[in-house]
Parts: sequence; C-alpha cells; structure tokens
Amino acid sequence: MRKLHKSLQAGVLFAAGALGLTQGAAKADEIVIGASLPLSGPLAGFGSFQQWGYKHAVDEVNKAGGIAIGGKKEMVKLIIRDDQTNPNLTASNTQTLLSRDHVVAMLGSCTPALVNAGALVAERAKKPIVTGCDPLQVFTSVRKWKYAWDIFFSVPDLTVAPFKMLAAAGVTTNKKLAIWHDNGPDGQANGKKLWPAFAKKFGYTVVQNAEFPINNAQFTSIISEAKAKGADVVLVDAVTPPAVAIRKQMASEGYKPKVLDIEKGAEPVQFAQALGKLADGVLVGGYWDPTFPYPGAAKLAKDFEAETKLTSSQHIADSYAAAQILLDAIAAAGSTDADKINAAIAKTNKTYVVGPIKFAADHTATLPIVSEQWQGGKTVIVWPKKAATGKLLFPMP
Amino acid sequence: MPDFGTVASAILSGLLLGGMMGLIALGLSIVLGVMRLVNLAHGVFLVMGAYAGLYFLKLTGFDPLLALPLLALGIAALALPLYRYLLAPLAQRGPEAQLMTMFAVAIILQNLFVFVFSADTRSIERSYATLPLSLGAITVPLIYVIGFAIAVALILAIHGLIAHTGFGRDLRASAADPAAAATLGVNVQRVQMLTFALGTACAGVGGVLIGVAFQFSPSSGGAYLLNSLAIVVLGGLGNVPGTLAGGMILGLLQSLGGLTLGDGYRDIVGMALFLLVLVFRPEGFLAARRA
Amino acid sequence: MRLHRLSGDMGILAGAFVLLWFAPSFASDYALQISFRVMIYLTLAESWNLLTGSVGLVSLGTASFVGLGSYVAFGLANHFGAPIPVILVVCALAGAVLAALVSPALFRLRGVYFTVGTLALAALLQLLMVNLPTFGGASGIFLKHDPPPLASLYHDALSVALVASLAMAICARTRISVIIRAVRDDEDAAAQMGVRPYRVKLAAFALASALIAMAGAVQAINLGAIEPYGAFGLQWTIDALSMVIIGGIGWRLGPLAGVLFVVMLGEMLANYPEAHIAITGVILIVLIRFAPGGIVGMFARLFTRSTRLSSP
Amino acid sequence: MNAAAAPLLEVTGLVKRYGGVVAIDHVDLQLWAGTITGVIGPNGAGKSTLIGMIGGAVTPSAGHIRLGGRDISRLPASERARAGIGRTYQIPRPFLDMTVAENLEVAQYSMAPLIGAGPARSARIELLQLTGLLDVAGVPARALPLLKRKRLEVARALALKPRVLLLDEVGAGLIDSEITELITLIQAVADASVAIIIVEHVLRVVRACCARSMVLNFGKKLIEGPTAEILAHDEVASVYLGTGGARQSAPAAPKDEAAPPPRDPGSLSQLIAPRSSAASRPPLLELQGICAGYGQARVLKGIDLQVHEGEAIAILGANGAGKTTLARTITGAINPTAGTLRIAGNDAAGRPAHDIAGLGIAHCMEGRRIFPTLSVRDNLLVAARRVDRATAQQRLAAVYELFPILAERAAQGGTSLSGGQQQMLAIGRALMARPRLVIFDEVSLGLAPIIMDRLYEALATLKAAGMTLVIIEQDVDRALALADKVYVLEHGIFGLAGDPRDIADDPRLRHIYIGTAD
Repeated sequence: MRKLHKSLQAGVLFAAGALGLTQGAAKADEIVIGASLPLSGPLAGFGSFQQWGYKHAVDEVNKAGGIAIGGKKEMVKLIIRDDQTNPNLTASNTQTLLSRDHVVAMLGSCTPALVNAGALVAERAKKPIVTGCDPLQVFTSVRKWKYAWDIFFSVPDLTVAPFKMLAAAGVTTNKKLAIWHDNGPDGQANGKKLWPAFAKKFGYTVVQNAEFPINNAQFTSIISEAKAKGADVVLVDAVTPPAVAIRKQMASEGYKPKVLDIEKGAEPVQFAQALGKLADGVLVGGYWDPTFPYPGAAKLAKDFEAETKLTSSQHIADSYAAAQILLDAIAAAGSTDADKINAAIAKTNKTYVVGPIKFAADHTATLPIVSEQWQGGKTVIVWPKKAATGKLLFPMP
Repeated sequence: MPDFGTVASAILSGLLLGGMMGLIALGLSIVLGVMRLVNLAHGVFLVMGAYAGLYFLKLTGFDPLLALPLLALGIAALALPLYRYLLAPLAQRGPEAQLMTMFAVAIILQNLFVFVFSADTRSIERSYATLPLSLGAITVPLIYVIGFAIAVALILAIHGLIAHTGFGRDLRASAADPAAAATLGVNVQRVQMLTFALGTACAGVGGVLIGVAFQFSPSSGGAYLLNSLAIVVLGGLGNVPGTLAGGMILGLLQSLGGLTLGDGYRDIVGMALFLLVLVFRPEGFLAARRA
Repeated sequence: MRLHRLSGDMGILAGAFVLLWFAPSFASDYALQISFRVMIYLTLAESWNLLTGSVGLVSLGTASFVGLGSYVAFGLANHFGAPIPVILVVCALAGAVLAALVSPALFRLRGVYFTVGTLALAALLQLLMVNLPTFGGASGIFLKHDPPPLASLYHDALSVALVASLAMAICARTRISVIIRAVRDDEDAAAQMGVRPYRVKLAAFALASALIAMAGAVQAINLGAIEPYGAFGLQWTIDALSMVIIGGIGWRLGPLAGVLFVVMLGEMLANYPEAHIAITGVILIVLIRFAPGGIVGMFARLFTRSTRLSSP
Repeated sequence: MNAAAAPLLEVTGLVKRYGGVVAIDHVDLQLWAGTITGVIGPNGAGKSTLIGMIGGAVTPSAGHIRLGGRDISRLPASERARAGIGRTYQIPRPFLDMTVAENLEVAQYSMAPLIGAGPARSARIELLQLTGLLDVAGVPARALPLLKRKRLEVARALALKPRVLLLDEVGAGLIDSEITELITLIQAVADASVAIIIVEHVLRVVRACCARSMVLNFGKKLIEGPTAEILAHDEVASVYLGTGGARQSAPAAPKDEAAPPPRDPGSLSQLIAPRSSAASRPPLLELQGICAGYGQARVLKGIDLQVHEGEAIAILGANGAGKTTLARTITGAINPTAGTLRIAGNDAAGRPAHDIAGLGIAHCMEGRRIFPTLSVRDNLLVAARRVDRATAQQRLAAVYELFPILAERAAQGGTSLSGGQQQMLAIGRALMARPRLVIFDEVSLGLAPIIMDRLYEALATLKAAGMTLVIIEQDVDRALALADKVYVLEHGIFGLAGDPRDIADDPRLRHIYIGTAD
C-alpha cells in the first residue's frame, strides 16, 4: 500500500519535472511560429521540401533584420515538429506548439488529412494558420474557416487541364478514356466524379474506371483491361510509388496509349529518376515551375539546389510562399496579436513566387495550373501556351 | 465482363507475383519457426535489400540480379551483428523482448534510410523489367517470370537445405526443442544466428526483386510484412513448400478479388481470406503436408 | 485482505481523480494538453495490459477499437447530436459488441495466431472504411459542430481513464484476478476446475475493447476530423504495446509509468524532429535490454514488497 | 455398493479415434457413489484418454457419458467440472505463480462466485488440512516438490466438491513412503457421496484403495471385477507385468520391443568412445563443491563426485532432492554458482551445453525430449556431430542393432512411437555422439515393467561393452543391480555413498531415501 502510494507520488513528481524541462522558454524578443510536418512515414518526401521552404522564408526575414513589432525589430523563430504522417500527431503537435511554445501562428502540414487536422486545432485556438498542399475544394469542404488560409490549386482546374490541353494541342485520339485512381480522398474525387463529368463535356467515352488501394503495386489486370478496350487516353490519380509501378507495368504489358497523364505521382523528379526513359511523355498537372514569370521563382529553385544538392520541386514554392504570406502579415500587423495577424492575412494582395495572391471570401487563393510533360528527364510546360516552355510530345513514345 | 486474355493474364501474374511473395514470407517463416520471433523488421530488411541492389547497380554497373548471391551474402552479414548484439542477449527473456527490439530496429533503420537515401520513391531501372511476355492472348511482365523463377529456385534450395542437410536437421531440432538440441551438441545460438541471417537474406533478395519489378521507398516495408504474415499462416508455419503455395494462392485470390470486386478490394480479399484461414485452419491451410 | 487492498486502490484513484478534475482551474493549457494525451494513452495501455499482461492474449488489434469508437462517435454526434456521455456509453457498447462478434473466430486461435488475427482485423477494418463510401471513404468525416473546449474534453478523457483504472483495480484486486490468472497460466487446467475460459477471455476482451472505443471516441471528438488511415492506424496499437512494455508488462502501475515516460520523452525529443523516432528506437532497445520488467520492474527490485499484479 | 440403484456415472460404447488409430474402443463403465474403481493396463492402453474423455479434455468419437442420468458427452471440460467431475493431471499442472491457497480459490470462485470470503476461507483450510498442505498455503505452487504438487492436484479437484473424482497416475514418480502418504490421503477423501476412478501403474495404490478394477489393453476393456481377483488373473499378469509363461500367448507388447538386445557387443564399439591410454589419467568427470539452483532457490549445496572411465554410477534420491538439477548442471543446461566441474581434466563449469556435449558427455534426458518434427532417423543423426557420412551410418547401424524397432520406424515422425520406443530412441540418440559418458535420467519413468526390464537389459549390455554410465533413478532395486557405486542425494548434498551391496543393507538408506520405517 505504502509502496503504491510512493510510486504514485514518484510518478507525479517525475511528470512535473519532465514538464518543467520541456517548457520551451521563448525569449521575450522573439516571434515564434510553428509547423508540424511529415518528416517521417510515407509523406516524408513532401515534408522535407516544405521544411526547406518554410525555413528559407524565415531565414531570409531574419537576415534582413527580423520583423518590427511595436517599432522594435524582432527575430522570427520557427519550431518544426514531426507528425510521422499521422493526423493524430499533427493535431497533438499543433496543440503543443500553441500551448507550450506559445506560437503566434502556424504553418500547415501536407495533404488534406494532415493539414485539416492541424488547421482544426488552430481554428479552435483562434490562431492563424497558413498552408499550402491542401486542394482548395477539400479545404473549404471541412468548414467555414476563420483562421485558416490555403494557397493551392483548385481541384476542377487540375482535373480539366488534360482535356483542355489536348483540345488546345489539336491532336487526334479515338476519344476512348481509361481512368485509374486510388481510393484516397483526391483519387476518389477526381476519378469518380470530376473526370467522368469532364470526359462527357469534352466528348470522350469512359471505357474503364478502375479504383485501387493507395499503395497498390500490382496493376496488370487494370492495364490489360484498358489495353483490351483500346483506350488512347489514360488518366491516372495515384501517389508516386504506384505511379512508378503503373508506368513500368504498362510497358511490360505492352500497352502504349497515346496520352498518359498521372496526377500527383508523376510530379516529383524521383518519378523520372526511378523510370528513366519510360518517364518520357508522361503528363502531369503542376502549379509551379522555376520558369514562371514571378519574382524570385528562378532564384528559389537555384537556392534550393545549391543548398541541398537535390533537384527542386514545386512544393518548395507553395510552402515558401505560405511562410512569406504569414511573415508579411505579421509585419503588416506590427503585432503578435492573433486577430491582428489574421486580419492582415486577409488583406494580402501581392505577387509572390507562386503568382499574385489575394484571398477569396472562403480563405483560399488559387494557384494557376499548367500541364507539364516529362521529356528527357526534365519537365516541360506544354500548356497553357503563354507559360509553355516546350512542345507536346505526341503520341507518347 | 473482362475478356479471356485479361482474366488469364491476371490469374497468371497473380500466381507469379505470389511466388515472389512466397520467398519473402519464407524468410519470416523460418525465423518465426526457429526463434519464435515475429520479425517486425522483416519489411525494412526487404527495403534494405532493394537499396543494396540499387546502389550496387549505380556503383558497379553490373546487373543486381546477376549478383544476387553476393547481395544476399552481404545482407546476411549485416544480420549477424544484429543477432549477436541485440537478439542473443534477450534469448532467455520470452518473445516480447525480441519482438519489441526488432520493432525498434525497424523504426531506426527506416529513419536512417530517410536520412541517407531521402524519402524518395526509387526503382532499380533495368530494360528487361518493362518487357512484356506474350503467349497468345495472355500477357504477363517478363520480370514477373524472372522473379518467379529466381524465387522458386531459392525456395527449393532452402527446402533442400532444411530437409536434407545436417544444418537443416540442426535447424529443425532447434526449432522443436532448443534445450534438448543444445544438450545433444547442437550450438543453438549459432543455428539461430544463421537462421536469422538466412531469413534476412530472403527479405533482401525479395527486396532486390521488388526493386527491379516495382518500386520502393523507406516506408514500403510495412505492406510486405503484413502480406508475408498472411502467407506464413496460409502455408503453415515452418512448411517450406507450403509457403510457396501459400504465396501463390494469396496472389491468385488477390487477382481474382480485384477482377470481380474491383481492385480497391484486392487487399481486402487478401485480409479476409487470411482471417478465414486463421479461423478455420489456424495451423495453416497446407499444414497437413508437413513432415 | 484482498478487499482491503481494493479499497486502498479505490481511495487513491478517487483522490487522484478529484485532484485532477480541478486541474483546468490551475494548470496551464499545455499541462492540460499533455494530461489529455496521458489519459487517452493510459486507457489504451491499461486495456492492453489487461488483455496481454493479465489474460495472456497478445493483441495487436487496439487500432480496430480506436477506429470503431471514432466512427461511432462521429455518427452519433453528426446525425443525432448526441451529448458526449451518451456517445461514450454507446461507443463502449459498440466496442464490446464488436469484440463479442469477432471473438468466436479469434478465440479459436492460440498464441501467435491470435496475435496476427487481431492485426488482420485492424487491417481489414481500415481497408473496409477506405472503400465504403457510406462512411466517408478515404476522405473521412468531419464533426459538424465545434468540439467542446479543452477543459471539457479533458474531463471526458479523465473520466474514461478513471473507469479504465477502476476496472483494472477490480480485475487485479478482487477474486476475479484469481480466475483471470488461472486462464492465463493454463487454460485447460482452469477449465477442469470449472472456470469457463471462453467467457473469461470474452469478458476481458469486451471490457478492454469497450474502454478502447471510449478513448477513441474522445480522441476523435478532440480531432474534429477522422479518416481511416489515422483512426485505424497501426500507430495506436504500437503505442499501447510499447508503453506497457516500457512501463512493465503485467504490473499494476506499468501502464501509467510507460505512458508518462513515452509522452514525456516525446515532448523532450520533439525539438529534434529528424532524429526523434530513431532516438525513441534506441531508448526502447536499451530499456528492453537492461530493464526487463520495464520501469516499474526496475523500481520494484529496489523495494522488498511488490505491487505486482502477477508475473508476466 | 447398491447394484439396484442407478449408477452415478455411466459410460457406454465410448470410442476415441485419432486418425486411423483407435485409442479407446467401445468401453463401458459404471460407477456408483461411494466406490473406488481402479483402471490399470500397459502404456498406450488408453487409460489417460479414457480419463480425458470423462473429464472433457478429449472429445469422444462415439459413445455416451452420463452423470446422474444427464448426458454430458458433448459438454466442454468447464461444464463437466461444474456438473461435478473433478480430475487430476498425471503430470501436475498447478498455476505456478499462484499460492497454494489461490490455486484452490480458482475452483471455489468459479463454482460459486458470490461465496462469502469467510466460508470460502474455512472450506479452504479444511481442504488444506485434509491434503496436508496447510503449512504451505501461502507458498507459490512453483516452489512445491512433486509430492505436494500431486496433493495440490487432489485438493484442487476436491475444491469443486465433485461427485466423481478422476485420479490420473497420482503415484507415478513418487517413492514408497510418499505413495503410502497418498494412499492415506485417498482413503481419507473417499466418502459415500463420491465415486472415484484411479488410473495407476503403481499397483500398491490400486490394491490398497480399489475394491473393483478394470484392465484396459489396446483400448479395449480386457476384464473387470474385484481387484484381488483381477490382479491374480493370469491374462492380466501377462498383459501388464509381462511375467510368467503366458508371455507367448498374449500380445503383451509388440514382439520387437521385447526382443533381447544383441549378445555380441561388437557393433557397440561404434557407439562407445575408446578409453584413453594415458596411465595417470584424470577422472572422466569430477565435481568439487558444486552449488547450483534456479534463481533464489538453491538446489545443489556442495556436490563432490568423481566418475572414472568404465564405471557405472547410480544417483538415487527422493523427488526434489536435486537429481535432475545435478544432471542439468553437469551437461551445462544450468551454470553452477560455485565449485569446479572438470571433464577429463578440462574446466567445464559455465560452458554452454553444446560445448559439454562436444567433450563427450551425453545426456539421455528426463521426459525423452524427442523432436516431434524430425523422423526417427533424423532424431538419431542430430546427435552424430562432426563426423563424416560413413561414420554416422555405422553408428546408425549399431543403434538399429541395439534397438531393431528403430530401424523399422526410421522414417516415421519421432513422437509417433510408443512411450517405450521413444525411450529407446532417446537412449539411441544419446549414443549416436559416441560419448565417453552417458547420463541416463529417469529412463524407466512411466513405463510398463516389461519395457523397463528391456531398457535395463540394454543398459547392462552397454556397461558390459565398457561404457561409462551415470544412472539417475528412483527405482532403487534396478539401479543397485547395475551400478558399481551409488550416491544418494538428500536436500542437495550426498547423504550416503558407497558400494551398492553395502548401501542396500545400510539402514541409513531407508532413513534417507524411503523415510522413517513407520
């Protein structure tokens, strides 16, 4: 009995001590912002790009002397926690950053599940959060936001892009369309609703609509069915690992449609690195490229490549821009008061590295979509014409 | 309704892929049989094998499938210190301690892979990995056939090793009654160490095959671990030919499930089948064939 | 004598409960956040310790019931506007019912087969939720109304944890413990003595599942959004298991010690996000190797009298 | 016994098949309250299967079991227990981490969950008193020696307040004085409301307790009647004891098992290591002040022992005296906590078991420990280490010559053999290492007398061929007949040592080993 009592006491003391240790002692003259990112787990790839984008924006501001709060320049401190690609952890990380580190605002995680989990916590705590990496329609479907802001592409823009691109290029196909999509949130939205609707509008016949688990590796039956049905155009929504498997197995099944568009999965450079020549001709929608005519676009990619010795990705741009928007808003507010910052974010009207940003009433800012195509290990913008950096390779080799 | 060619191709590729899965599961099975350890790091060892194959190709330019014996030896050699310094000291402590230790090894290695190789999806790029093999209306990827052949050859070799050699006898004796085996002069720790290395090598070789046929990233291991567990149960613990058959049955049924219910239900069919077998034949579907 | 010990436990629990109940009025938001997390994990860990440490059923199915609780809670809140106490009661029932439904299949399995069976159950439920559009598919479901404030959620979590601890105290300190240990030690011999092992295991499984489902419900309401990968994620299972092993499996205070240790460790390492998981892994290996009975086992060796529920 | 009254337990046409093997073949049995019935028969006759079917651990293939008129044939074990059937296990299965009292609580609380703590306690005390366990009520069952574990088995069964009590081999493994105690206990337990079945090899128990008995052979009821008549019956003697001229007429045991060992020990040289030639050689095995135990429990408290080449040593002692611990310490299964252990002059203390086997010590383990997943042949070959294929084959041939039945069953699974055959396999396996010394640990335990004879003949043959033997036995007579020197273990030390003839006559043996004369 006494032992039990002692142990309980010891436990409470231990807990109290540990809590004391972990209380982050924020310096008085610092502006603390926080982010929870997937630095491990399946989305670790995205997380590392975002981490660089966030840090880069903060570093630049600090190099320039910080932000003036009430007339006094203060440095910005960015605290990043790993959520291991687990929404439960994104939520608890955000809670901790708000309550322990007293961050004045948050930057978002990546993909709807993680972003929404963090945003809901921030919203309840009435602290602003600026994020990318969450398709706008998914973001707005959660609730009417007061403190969360999203800069990303609009889902219909992305899904319609292949159709518009094909129409603009004036190429002929048999108008038979195969749709393959994973059963994740965007896969289901694109594959089940949006693509079939646009196909009808643009005069395509959907000859196959196949759904597969997010991390599927085996696509031979899907592929051979599309092949048997003679689809010239294949639209795919999948993350990178299955995207690589799909492209490989299409080749090994001897299936060569004229057009292959793989959303999400074909976007990172690892897709092309994993596939080599097979990547050539694969189309993917994008929302940013270093060639975009926006201030700092080319430099951002150059800085990333110089610093990390890795190939850049569009994910450095929306994260960098999201952080800049937040930092600009803090500067504009001249205060660390959440509501003042939030009001300043709402007033954002400036051209960032991703293009002109002005938030709509539903707290979203839309990034324009381009169609890109892998050609010789690099992406070339093939649509729309005003952004194009190369010619469409048709049919796919 | 899909046509004959689609169905036949799906069935055949399911069987072939199942054979490769059988090899991966065999590694899990022998470690489970001899050490009573569900090796939670098995999937991560598979990923390690895939990276080994990738960097072997990058550094030497030689085809990793031709160098499989070398790669297998290398990966087995990495398993030895893990056994010696992490598992052996826990031998007397029941299965949970070793289980949790291997879980910890798995998360450490996975983290290490992210750190060293980045979280990118990789693939071992070989030209033959994307060639089709057609037989009338049936088309399967050539790499499936190659992978299947390698997997079956290795499974048969391991079967021969376990059923017909002195080491295999020691292995079976250690699995059945380690204390009695030790008293008869069997160095049980050495047998366990070699078994662990062999199991790890199976995962590693499977990883090279997966790397060539599909793709991988640091977090790919989990799905293969779960699949392997299903196959081990399906084939019966410690039943080497059963493991091959179990893998092929699972591959076949997943293909059929995908064809009939839609591919979204592939894994569900596998899991449901796995549970059914567990419930009705917990000793394994094919356990009756066990010697 | 045993009842005497039970009343002692009850006293401590009641005291701790009352003390902790008023925490929101003096503790910081951060302390409250951490306490909330501790309460949720404590419920999972106590339940896992009951199943594995006491009854000997090594389960890897914790996530099944966390997910079940999450989805049932959202259904009740969104469609019926049910208040939280009602949600908790229904979730507990749902957990017990699911346990009862799957137990005829799972209890045919012994040893490692039971373990992989529970693992497969969690995987199957997750895959089903991903593929069934009725439950929101892979996108999941959002809570229609704002969740209650933290202090209120904290009280819910505290109450669930109290129920879990009370149940465990009863299981450990009354004559029930003798029956439970008999089933764990030798099921056949227990049956020969009139114990109905199936019922005992079912009762423990249903109780643990009900508690886990309640914890899942509170956690889901706290999140405000659920989807299958997070709600049925293997991470829940691994967390519960590693916390109990670190704390000391089979020990009465093992779950509490493990939860406190892991939560604190996570907080301390959070500032090193890149290495966080790897360091956790190293600490796990070292603890397993050098503290076989977990933290509590280590401390118990320093005392002569032990509060051991039963040996592992 | 009132034959007119309905029987308390009625078994009709009971059958149990395992695959193609019929373990119990249409057995009928009737029990009345207040009676004690003995069931005897050779190993493998199906005695334990019968008990298992009545107790509910084994499901019958056909037939019915009625308790007080109610058909219980398909009920699970727990429901049978609740209906009033209590059983003990041949090898006690107490809940090891519970105290003796808690072991009884399991039965009490499962039968009556709401029983008051006071009444439960007094009922427990009464039971503990009856079974002589009161002084160890608070001791964990793990710490109990075999006799007390057997008593605990009986106490647990009685805590159910059974109407039928099944006692499975309660005498096995006990020494004479302990058996006397058990008989007293059984007689104390018997009362007018309980029907008791005793399955037993130890005929003394049956003779003393059972008015009626039945004999099982090959799953069939051979004969049933008053115990004295049964035991006097010729056929029973031939079946069970393997004695007398009836041997040819009855299938006492398969012929091959009973065949005498080869008279020519020539081939045995394959299995026995040659003696070293050095004149002043050290003892083959030498122990000085060896202490060992498990955790806190010290079992061996300073053992000195020397075994020279060609000697046959017998180590005797009651259960719990430390015999098997001594064997395990010599073979490296546990490490001594103090003392020196030398094998042919090499320090061997603390070396792993496989190293000690490499030094030429073989251990024929208690409980046989046959590998079930290995064939008979592979079971043997495991022990032939670091030899080429031809040598292994020669040794195999020599073992087959010693035990021809093993050659016939070479390809079968190791545990598909009968108990006696498995013991032969265990002996053969120990010899396959061509050891310098073999420790035989309780080779005769649980075997029918005829098989015991056969095994001891084999040991005698080995001794004659020059093998060094350490025999650990409870059976005093057999061990004394074979050994050159005898050591008697008592409470972890040798209480007595010397020439077998002297020991046999030594009054101290009676004191140490059998207990006081009364």
